[in-house]
Amino acid sequence: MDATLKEVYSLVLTQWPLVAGAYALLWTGLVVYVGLALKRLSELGKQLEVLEAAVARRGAE
Amino acid sequence: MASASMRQFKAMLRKDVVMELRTKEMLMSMGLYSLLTMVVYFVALSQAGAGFDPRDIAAGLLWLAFIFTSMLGLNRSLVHEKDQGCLEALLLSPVDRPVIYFAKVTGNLLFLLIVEALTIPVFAFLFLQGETIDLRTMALIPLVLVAGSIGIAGVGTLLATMSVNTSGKDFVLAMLFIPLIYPLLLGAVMATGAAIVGTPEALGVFWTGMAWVIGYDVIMLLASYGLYEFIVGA
Amino acid sequence: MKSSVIRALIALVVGGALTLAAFLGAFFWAGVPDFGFVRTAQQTDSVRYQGPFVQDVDEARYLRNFVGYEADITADGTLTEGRITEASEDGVTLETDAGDVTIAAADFDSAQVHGSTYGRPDWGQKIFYFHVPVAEISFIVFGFAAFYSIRFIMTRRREYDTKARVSMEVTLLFVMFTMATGILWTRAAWGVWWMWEPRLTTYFIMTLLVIGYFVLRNAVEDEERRALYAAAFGILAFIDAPISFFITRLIPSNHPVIERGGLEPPMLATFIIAQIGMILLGYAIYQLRMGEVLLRDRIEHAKTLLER
Amino acid sequence: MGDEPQTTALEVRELTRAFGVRRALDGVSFELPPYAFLSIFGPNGAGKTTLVKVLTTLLNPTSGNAKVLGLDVVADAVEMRKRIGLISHNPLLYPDLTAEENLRFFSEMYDVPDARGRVAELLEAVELDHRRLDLTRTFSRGMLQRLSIARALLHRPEVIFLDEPYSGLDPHAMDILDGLIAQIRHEHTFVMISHDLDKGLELCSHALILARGRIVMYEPREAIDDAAFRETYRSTVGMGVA
Repeated sequence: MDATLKEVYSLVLTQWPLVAGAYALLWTGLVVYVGLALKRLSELGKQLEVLEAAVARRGAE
Repeated sequence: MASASMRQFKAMLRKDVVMELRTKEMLMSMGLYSLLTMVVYFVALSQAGAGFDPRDIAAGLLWLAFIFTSMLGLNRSLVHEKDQGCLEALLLSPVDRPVIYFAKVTGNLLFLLIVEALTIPVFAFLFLQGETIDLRTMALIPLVLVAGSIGIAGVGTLLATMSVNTSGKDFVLAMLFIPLIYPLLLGAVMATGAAIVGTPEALGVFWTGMAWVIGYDVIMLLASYGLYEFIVGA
Repeated sequence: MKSSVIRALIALVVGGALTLAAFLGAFFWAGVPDFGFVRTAQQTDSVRYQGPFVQDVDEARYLRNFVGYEADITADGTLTEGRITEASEDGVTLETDAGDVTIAAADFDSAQVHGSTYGRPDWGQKIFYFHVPVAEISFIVFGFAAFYSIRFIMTRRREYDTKARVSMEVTLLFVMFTMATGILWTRAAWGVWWMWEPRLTTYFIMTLLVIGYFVLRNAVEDEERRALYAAAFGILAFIDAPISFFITRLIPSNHPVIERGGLEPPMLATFIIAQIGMILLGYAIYQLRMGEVLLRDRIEHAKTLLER
Repeated sequence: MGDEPQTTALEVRELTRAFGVRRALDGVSFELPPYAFLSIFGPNGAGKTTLVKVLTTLLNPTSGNAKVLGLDVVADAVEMRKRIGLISHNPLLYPDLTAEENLRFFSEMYDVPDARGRVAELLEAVELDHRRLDLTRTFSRGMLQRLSIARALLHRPEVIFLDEPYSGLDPHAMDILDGLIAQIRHEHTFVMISHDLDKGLELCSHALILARGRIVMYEPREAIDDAAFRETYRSTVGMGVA
């Protein structure tokens, strides 16, 4: 890149880490949050299955 | 009914004043606290250069002191009611809930104004000596003081009614109160600052600030009044 | 419970796809707007070339700013064309077809300088495609939280408290995203990380109000009282937020606003897709959290049944 | 209204107080004749306090209804408050007011006619005449409780609620409280929450055991077999918090 282009693109060169940072924060934030929520959901689902089976057994007795 | 409410309102207000005059708990703690803030201000400003004009930030410093002292007082005033379940006794009696709210707000407003009236001369004595001050525009300051304190007492009483029932009362009150009071604070500082500067152009700014403070008072007092009934009975 | 999870998953997939599309659109389809311009002496083969740059100069000393530019200089009534190689208080040296020519400042009449103008690409603007939709969602969900708070106060039904709480959680999440992307954008566009600027200040206040809501919830022991207090504060906070926004309008703001018709079609399309995608993602997150809360309730219920 | 003979002092129908799946009161129904003395027993968290709070208009029922002296606890709350009184284990008095000021303040709240005379009369009745100018902060637990009774009686309520009034009292103060209750026993309806089975049974004309928000037992005193009653009560305590 010659000096002229460097000058033209000087703004881009300083901004790109910030843009990347913003997108990285947003995407990791969303993915981690949703991932954790889904994980908790499946764990709770399993726990509920066990409990409801126990309740059904109790009812049958 | 209206006259009965009025009598109950007066009785509650008298009760608060009598108790305060007896213990001087709120006035003492708020007054001394505001004095202590002055010391902190002095330290904070001690490194400012010679070209520094204290009038520029006087309004902000004053309202800062008022906000923090008022939180102290609000907490105290509601703790009194809570201590031996007196609030429950009030709720058991045939009193309209808004009467309780307005009595508490008026009491808090009264004590707040007394402390503010004492703080301003002390502040002027400590920080504004030798500065030129226009006494005619300074005479407008009581207007901001009253309007601002109405908002502080109105919103603060509602929030303190909640915060006395929480763990970590003081912190919860601060956390709820300061962001909520921000618009009023901005308007009040603007108006007070304009009154201290005292140029003819500043007068326009003063009334803009006042308009904001009064608008905030009206909206937030109505909302607090509407919500108090639900809060106090919980 | 099941239905809310299914709705959440559908919204998650569709919203995720749209958001991804907008992400690709933002980088590969939508153009990069210019943020000011740069003047250069030479024309380089560049997509950001905006056109020739011509400036009339009437004092010799200004020519010092244009070393390397082509210039037509009139001195003592004669016109000289060439490239400025040297310029000082005393005079200017031009490189012409006929060799170097030096013109004294005393002889100088006027000059016309030629160069090229280039747009400076504003890459920071790429943050806008997601920053704005995220901020909008934070307001919308905050509104829902206030609405459910009012419903709760009116009906005293626990489900509304749950909805208000979950809405507030989503608000907090999106407020955090807005804050994070906003701070990075501020650094990109204004060169500072934070500025006490009206829009930023009021949004900061709103963040504090949302955090305050959860501080309040955590500090109250009794479940019903907690719900009531939280609802009351949620309503107050929602009334306060617009007041905060308007009061700072007394001070002019630096924060950019989109003007009507100010976006090129690819940019606008990308922005709208990002908006729809984000709204769906917000809805998905709300439903996911709702499903989780309902599951927890059922587990509690099953536990009490077993303990009886 | 107050002079008409009432057939029931309390009339509670399917009273439920719930928040989500948790039910503090779950379909409670009972009736209490006028001038009766109801003792409510039950383990912690059984819903006793909630029941009294609903009956004293401090909490609204989620469903069902309750009438005190024929007045609905929701619709006629203000009217009802004028005719009921509460003596709690908490004194409900301002520690920085004198005994007399406290009573005068509450007589303003209830709009008591001839407040001065009524306050003097009550202070004499609870034997606090000589301390009327002292701050209640300086009072002992027993004195506070006596003053609290005077406060509850200021407006001549017809139904008096007692929320564990004996807790934290020394034997002497208990005797005084017993004496005071005995004096007014026959002109008032009483509803008392108690942990003390002996005391509750001794005073009551009706007894009610509450567990997990439901009535386990509700009988007039004559119908109660003490041993069986104690057994039932003990079995509910094991049920713990609902």
